[in-house]
Amino acid sequence: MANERFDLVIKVGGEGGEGVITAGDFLTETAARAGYWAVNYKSYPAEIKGGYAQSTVRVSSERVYSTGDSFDILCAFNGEAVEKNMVFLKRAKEESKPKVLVYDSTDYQPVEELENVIYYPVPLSELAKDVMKAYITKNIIALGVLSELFEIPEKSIKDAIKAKFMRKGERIVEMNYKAFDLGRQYVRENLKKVDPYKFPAPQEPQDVVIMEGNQAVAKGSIAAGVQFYAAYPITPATTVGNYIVNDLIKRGGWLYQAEDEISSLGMALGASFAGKKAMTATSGPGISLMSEFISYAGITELPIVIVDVQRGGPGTGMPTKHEQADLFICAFGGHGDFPRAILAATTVEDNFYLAVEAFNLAEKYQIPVFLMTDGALAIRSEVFPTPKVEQREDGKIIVRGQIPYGVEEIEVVNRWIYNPEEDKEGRFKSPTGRFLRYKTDTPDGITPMAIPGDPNAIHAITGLERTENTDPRFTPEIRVKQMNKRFRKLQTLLREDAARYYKDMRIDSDNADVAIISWGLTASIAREAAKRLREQGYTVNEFYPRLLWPIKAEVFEEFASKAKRVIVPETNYHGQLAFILRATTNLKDLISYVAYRGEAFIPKEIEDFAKMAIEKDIKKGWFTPSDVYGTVVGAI
Amino acid sequence: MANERFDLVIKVGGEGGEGVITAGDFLTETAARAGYWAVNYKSYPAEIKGGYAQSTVRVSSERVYSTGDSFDILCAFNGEAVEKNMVFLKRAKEESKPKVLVYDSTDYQPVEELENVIYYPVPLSELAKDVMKAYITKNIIALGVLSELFEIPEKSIKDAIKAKFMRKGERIVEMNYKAFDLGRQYVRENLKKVDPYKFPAPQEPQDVVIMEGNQAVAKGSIAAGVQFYAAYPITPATTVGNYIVNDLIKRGGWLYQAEDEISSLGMALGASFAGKKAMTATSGPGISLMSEFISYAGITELPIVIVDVQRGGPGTGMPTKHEQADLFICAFGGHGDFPRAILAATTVEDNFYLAVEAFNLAEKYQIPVFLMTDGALAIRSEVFPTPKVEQREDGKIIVRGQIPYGVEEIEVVNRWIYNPEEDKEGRFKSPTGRFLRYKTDTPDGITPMAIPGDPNAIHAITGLERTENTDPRFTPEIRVKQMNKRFRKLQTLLREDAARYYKDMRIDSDNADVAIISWGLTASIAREAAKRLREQGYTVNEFYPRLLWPIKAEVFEEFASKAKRVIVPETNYHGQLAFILRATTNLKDLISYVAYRGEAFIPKEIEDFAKMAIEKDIKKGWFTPSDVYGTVVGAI
Amino acid sequence: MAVLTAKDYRSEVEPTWCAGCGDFGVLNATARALAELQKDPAKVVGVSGIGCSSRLPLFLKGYNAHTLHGRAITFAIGVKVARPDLDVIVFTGDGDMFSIGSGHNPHVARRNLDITIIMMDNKVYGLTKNQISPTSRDGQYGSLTPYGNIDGHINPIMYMLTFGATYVAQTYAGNLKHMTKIIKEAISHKGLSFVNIISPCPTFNKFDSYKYYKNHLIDINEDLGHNEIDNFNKAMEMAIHWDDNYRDPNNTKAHIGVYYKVEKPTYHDRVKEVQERLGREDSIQNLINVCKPKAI
Amino acid sequence: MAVLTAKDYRSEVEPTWCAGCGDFGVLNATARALAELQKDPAKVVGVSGIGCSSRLPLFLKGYNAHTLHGRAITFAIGVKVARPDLDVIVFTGDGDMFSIGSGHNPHVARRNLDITIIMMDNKVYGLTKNQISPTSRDGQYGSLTPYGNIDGHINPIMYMLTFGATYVAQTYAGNLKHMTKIIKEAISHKGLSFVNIISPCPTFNKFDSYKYYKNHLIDINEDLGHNEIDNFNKAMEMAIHWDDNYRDPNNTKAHIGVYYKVEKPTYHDRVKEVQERLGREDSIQNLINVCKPKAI
Ligand SMILES: Cc1ncc(C[n+]2csc(CCOP(=O)(O)OP(=O)(O)O)c2C)c(N)n1
Ligand SMILES: Cc1ncc(C[n+]2csc(CCOP(=O)(O)OP(=O)(O)O)c2C)c(N)n1
Ligand code: SF4
Ligand code: SF4
Ligand SMILES: [Mg+2]
Ligand SMILES: [Mg+2]
Repeated sequence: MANERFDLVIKVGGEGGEGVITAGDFLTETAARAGYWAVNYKSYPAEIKGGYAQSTVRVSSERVYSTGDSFDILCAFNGEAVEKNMVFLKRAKEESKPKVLVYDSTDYQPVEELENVIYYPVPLSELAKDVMKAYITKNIIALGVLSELFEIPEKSIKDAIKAKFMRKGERIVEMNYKAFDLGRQYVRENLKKVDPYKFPAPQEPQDVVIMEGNQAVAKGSIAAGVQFYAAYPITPATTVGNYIVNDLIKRGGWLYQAEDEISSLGMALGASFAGKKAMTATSGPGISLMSEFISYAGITELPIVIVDVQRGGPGTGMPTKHEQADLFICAFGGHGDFPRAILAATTVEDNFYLAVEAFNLAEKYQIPVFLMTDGALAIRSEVFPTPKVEQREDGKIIVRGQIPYGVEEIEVVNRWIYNPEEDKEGRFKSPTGRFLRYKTDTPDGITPMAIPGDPNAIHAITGLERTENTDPRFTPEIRVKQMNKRFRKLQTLLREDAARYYKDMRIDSDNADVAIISWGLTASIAREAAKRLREQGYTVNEFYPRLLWPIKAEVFEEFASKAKRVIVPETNYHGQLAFILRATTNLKDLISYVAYRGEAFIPKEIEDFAKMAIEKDIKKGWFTPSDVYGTVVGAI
Repeated sequence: MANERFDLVIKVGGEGGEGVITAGDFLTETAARAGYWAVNYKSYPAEIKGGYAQSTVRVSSERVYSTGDSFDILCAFNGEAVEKNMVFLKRAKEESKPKVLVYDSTDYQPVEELENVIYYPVPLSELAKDVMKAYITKNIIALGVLSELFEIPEKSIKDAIKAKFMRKGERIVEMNYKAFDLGRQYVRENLKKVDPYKFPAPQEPQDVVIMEGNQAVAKGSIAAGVQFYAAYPITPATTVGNYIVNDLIKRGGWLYQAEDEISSLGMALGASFAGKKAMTATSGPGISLMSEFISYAGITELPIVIVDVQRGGPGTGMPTKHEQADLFICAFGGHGDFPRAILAATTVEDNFYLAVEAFNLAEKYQIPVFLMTDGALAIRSEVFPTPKVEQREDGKIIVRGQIPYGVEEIEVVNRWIYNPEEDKEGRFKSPTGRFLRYKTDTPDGITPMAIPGDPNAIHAITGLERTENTDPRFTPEIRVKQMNKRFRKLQTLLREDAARYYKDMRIDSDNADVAIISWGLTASIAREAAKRLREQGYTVNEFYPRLLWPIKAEVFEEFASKAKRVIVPETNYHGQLAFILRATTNLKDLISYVAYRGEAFIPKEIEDFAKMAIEKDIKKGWFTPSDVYGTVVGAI
Repeated sequence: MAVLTAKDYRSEVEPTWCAGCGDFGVLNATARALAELQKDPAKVVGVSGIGCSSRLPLFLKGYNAHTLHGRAITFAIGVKVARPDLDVIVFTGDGDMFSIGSGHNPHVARRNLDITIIMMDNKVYGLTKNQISPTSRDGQYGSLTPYGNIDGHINPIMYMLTFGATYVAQTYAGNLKHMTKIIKEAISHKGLSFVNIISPCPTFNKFDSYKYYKNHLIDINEDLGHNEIDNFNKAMEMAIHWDDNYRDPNNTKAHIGVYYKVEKPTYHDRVKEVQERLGREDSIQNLINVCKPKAI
Repeated sequence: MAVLTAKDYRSEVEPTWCAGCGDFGVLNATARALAELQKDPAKVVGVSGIGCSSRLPLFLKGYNAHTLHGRAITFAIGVKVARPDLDVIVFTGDGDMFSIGSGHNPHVARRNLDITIIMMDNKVYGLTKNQISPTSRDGQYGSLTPYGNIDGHINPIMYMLTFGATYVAQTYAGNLKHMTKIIKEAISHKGLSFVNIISPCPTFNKFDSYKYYKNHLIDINEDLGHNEIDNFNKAMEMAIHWDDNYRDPNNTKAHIGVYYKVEKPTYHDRVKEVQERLGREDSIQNLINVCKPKAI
């Protein structure tokens, strides 16, 4: 049976602080230890302490990229968890498989028996308080319950528990083992299994890591060789800094907690000017504040990576909620015209590799590069194949692994530093010997940088328009040449690099029923919808670009030409990617399908809309899930 | 002969501080006093003191909107002024009319005699120093010279001189009269007129004003009832504040010089919340800094007017240069999705009326409204019919005049303030009596505001997503309703107000050779190009929208359908308006024609490109003047 | 109008703070102070930035504004200049006011705007879950500085004295009576008043606890005899003295009390003078007509 | 390396300042100071914001950066933290540093970063053509405040002392010798040094002229005997004393001299300690592998 396809979604919900999130993390690690894949979507309360929290863990024998439509098993730590998920439980009656509800029966009893729902009451709190005499073991008891009920491999969970508590000493490990056993025992003594769900036997574990989204950004940046990180805390970006700080120091770099976001970017640009790879991470409000310095980076041609862990906007918005509404500001914020690039991650794993790519683009083209991710990705964790970083003798660093957007490997790029030895003919020197930092006639628009300390290429930078040797000057000829130089870099990027970010494309048919273009977290959900549509006999083409600016029109145009209709699902109001595609390609008939409720799509919503579009022969327009269901669906 | 069409361009150039700009102002005022129209484009040196300055005054018997391609008469205060304009002087040989060069011969002598150029040497500095014993009279002497040479009505100039110096006393007026007469006398005694240019006899002066662009913004805002202006100096926006401060105080308001632009907008929003019409004016870098508060204004629905006097970007860019490259940041800057509106002025006169309109839109829809203008408009002055402001007994204020975009009158709008008398049924009260500031079910999305002091509608505002009664809340249902409410306001705006800003349209033919869509200062230049094309027998449709966001697609689509090709000239790199139109309408085949050299187009460049597009049957693409002329043309 | 009680100054919104958060005390004291002053809730405008502390105005009844991180003062100035008849109170936190917002403090103070600033100083970023703030102690843990704070701390009292605030005091969230008295004084003060409230964050700042402060508070007016509160130099000395103490964790004494109080013309006083000097123009048309060529 | 002279520290770019601008003097003094210290031009990084004064680094030879209005300090910190081997000097103006940039000053000072800040104080916004700045005098004309400044002025010396700068001095653009000495000291100082240079703007600020300063300068070290420059309280007193004078236009004496100088660990000293404490990890793979399920 080990080869049978296995796919199970377990949701754990309850009061923040009761170990709900930890329980989810244990399940994820257990999956990895048992040789399976997992993705774990966490949702923290908006309040500092308390409030509703949950963790949805999907465990599977194949790589999975979303947590699915809802869950098979709900482990509810309190009544609120049941209530919050009632909409899903009620839906069980329309579904082929039953839903299982494991709940803390200490203070809660379901009011009605729902059709096709199987109930397992367990007095979790009581067991924790009365038997274990340690309320904090509640989540471990619950794990024991789940393990016994669904045959989740005991050794794998226990190893996960041990790995976590080892540092705190043998006694603590033992106590948690005891709690776990108590849960198992309770099931054996009190419950009779009537549901069909079970974990298969453990397999030989693969070489995997488990990372959260922000952690993957941090690790990827370390692999890219970042040396300076400027931080100002903001939900949901803060933890990129939490995750990177120690690694960075151990790599000889430094994290500086700035007084605000304007400063963060200013400092990072200073470090970049001083010759180091530099970055900052923030969320929407921080991007707004950085706008002026972003524009400055554009004209001074300083390499910089800005991570935007998006949250619900506008204003202070919904800091703990998912949204993809910063594409506009990343592409068009900051005054004036200047070149920049935007990469966007669809999964945690992407975050790792795209962080490396973001530094590569920034250093190669000397432009601001945005790495866009979001609050849901930030705190979701995934099991994925361990990335391999080879540090060669010659200083080269090569990143390998199962890079999800289809490239073989990524060689870490370092900026082009002026070397007089390579410039014997003095191409980058003026007749009077001045360094031509901004020579305008290189074919790719790229010119060598120089860093403080080198007596051969002393120069100043300024945010004013300038001559090739960096003096402020506004004559039309110089201006036009410098603008052309700067934008030529983007043309080069489109020619030399864009293709690597456009490989995650699948063409079922030259005249497919539907094509999907999507980005960010939504892409990982659209992917599942596409799979289901395909299973239902539709031909579906898929395209998940990782590069969102600049846009290589031909690729999108050709892709779109092979389908009867193109849907662009994204979680913002304007349909921001579709907007950009309409402006930059010859495509008019794109269908924007948007949700702006602060939550990610579920696969079913995209699946259902695609079917509706096919049936009603929709070719263009702007739609929301309300157009499919007549009401706002909240998929919490 | 008074009915003959009269059109003359006089350029005065020289060292900043020599009265060049003042001379231009005198010529402008003289035109007004003599019953003619004028537009005066000034260009200040980039340096604080000194550097090259010039003033180009076009005087005409008809309303004119641009200063033309170059000049008929150049009055050069020094050799630099001749050199700077050499490209135009050299071009004389290809032109039908000669060019006239009046120059200060004290220290300068032209090296070569150019074909079709008429030279009038006058030792201006010598006369000022040796005869008048007052170097500062140089520009007045020059005016005497011009007056005598070109029959510029003596009384009109003398009146202008008197009006300016009156305050300084009779003696100063007399001295300047003497200088003026000296110039006239010198011509009579030393020069022989050989050119064809002359001013016609003065007419009965019309009821006109002369304003600079930033002054017009100031006056229009005063007419709209602004009560609070938050300022932080930045070229070229500062003088909006200079012009408004005294008027504002006299109208019971206040100008506050803030510590930075973040503060400016924060303060203005505070004043708006407190119940006053509020504004700020800045340029690109300031818009960047304001981005976060702009987004905040969007979610809190606070009325606010933000004037963006654009300058050359990105970064610090070219502060004293013309550019229209902030449309992207105004339309898409600030994080997240929120409603906003953008108005853009094509002339100084526009600035006046659109300032009123900007407040109207802000107050009616409770959104941030941008009034976009630019550095060239800021310091250009125009003679235009005096706007009339009627302050009615009932408090209503009606603005009339020859409103250039075709509306009859503008009634000043005040925000909808909650009045319990009008809400007997309690539509805007919750069951527990709380004020529903953000009720979601009004058909137009607009809900009444309330201002501090009213005990009936106490409420708080927050930048977080919120319930109808303003409590922070992130549930999907509330979120979606609130987003829909906010964006419904823009739908209302498109329905109820957009048309007023779309009237400046002219359809020559249902299948015109060429159509032009343009905005900002470029529109005023395109208008002249269109006229010339028409004179050459082409059919030309024209559309100069004043509202640039949101976009009412049908209007653009219908307009475009009536021409073989549509050119969108604008002075930025991306072709920002064309980009937005491609994204928001079904138009694909727009031709972007852009200049990004820090200077406005001249009419000829648009005229020549249109002819090229017609000849080569160009339908779409991105072009610059280099594509027409093979080289960067600087039209200084 | 009926006599209002503290309850009448509370809004319908329930605080979301952790149990034991010092900010509850500040909320109570503010409501009491407003009640004792019998302020009209419709004419009190509470303005805040972002942070746990900055949520406070949402729990008060009034035309309140929860603005952006660090920007409460800017918004408050707009309110006050537009409507001098309103009482404007800024509620802020140590991060909000002295990190991201630190550029605004000198400018509101030097102009002596008639605004009250109440800062809840928990010496940590609470809302973003434990980062050091400018008032954090040396060595204090922060999620971005897990090796312990090395940034040096600031002294808000000295800062506001230097900037020109005309009322400067410190109080403690655990002492409702003292807090209420100080907040009342601050609101009643004509000019820029600044109240720093030591407000424990039991969730993230374990050092600055109620237990700790039980043994470390001194009343500078009562216990140290600081009474010449209109003497700037003395106020500054007292502030420096606190700072010296603060730097030595074993000897730390935390001050409460009024450092400084002096009457000076407010910004509005000067504005009024200018407005009177310049006079009024009732006709908008006249203001436009000045752009016509002047009659000769 | 040959001995460098002041000329060797000047770039090819010619200043665009008005004739008589005080900033010429500052440029000369800086070049001289660098020459006297025989600094390597390739390792001196001048960073500025925007303003007439902020153009200065473009006229110096070095890896200089003309950044954004008010943001020089942020950029400078990035340079210094990334490359402690470089000498980093911020050139700024009264508006750049104390208006739009005022949020950054406390934070660079309290950390004692080893950076030198040279502010050209002309008490006006020069580049934008005459608006009042935070150091402008009462009643001073500004294009946005034509009725005369009513905003109150600030005392940069007091500010920087309060913020924790470890070297604080004032000098005058008309006194090349004093300026050169002070700039040299400031650059050589280990820690955050701040030099306020009174730098006349003959174009817009008619009051603060060379003529005026001819009769109003006092050397606090020589003339007033301020010698205990490591005593914070004395430095503060001296700063307050200047401020009191300043407020009285008839009695104004302008100070030059060193207010404060003290040696304290710099930010970099503390960073180095942390870096040593945490150790190094040469293998990137190891840092990734910690994300694998831990071996049991
Ligand atoms: C522009 C911006 N940056 C960052 C944040 C994230 N943020 C919210 S509160 C806060 C710190 C609050 O600290 P403090 O003012 O001390 O409030 P406390 O929570 O401790 O009461 C930060 C950094 C934000 N909301 N906006
Ligand atoms: C964000 C931004 N706001 C405003 C400006 C305009 N600006 C340029 S310099 C300046 C003031 C400079 O004053 P100061 O620092 O005293 O320099 P000074 O010219 O007097 O030497 C201002 C407001 C700008 N460049 N950027
Ligand atoms: S985190 Fe701290 S400051 Fe925030 S609510 Fe909890 S206790 Fe209060
Ligand atoms: S305006 Fe003033 S500060 Fe600027 S260059 Fe001229 S004299 Fe110097
Ligand atoms: Mg705090
Ligand atoms: Mg200055």
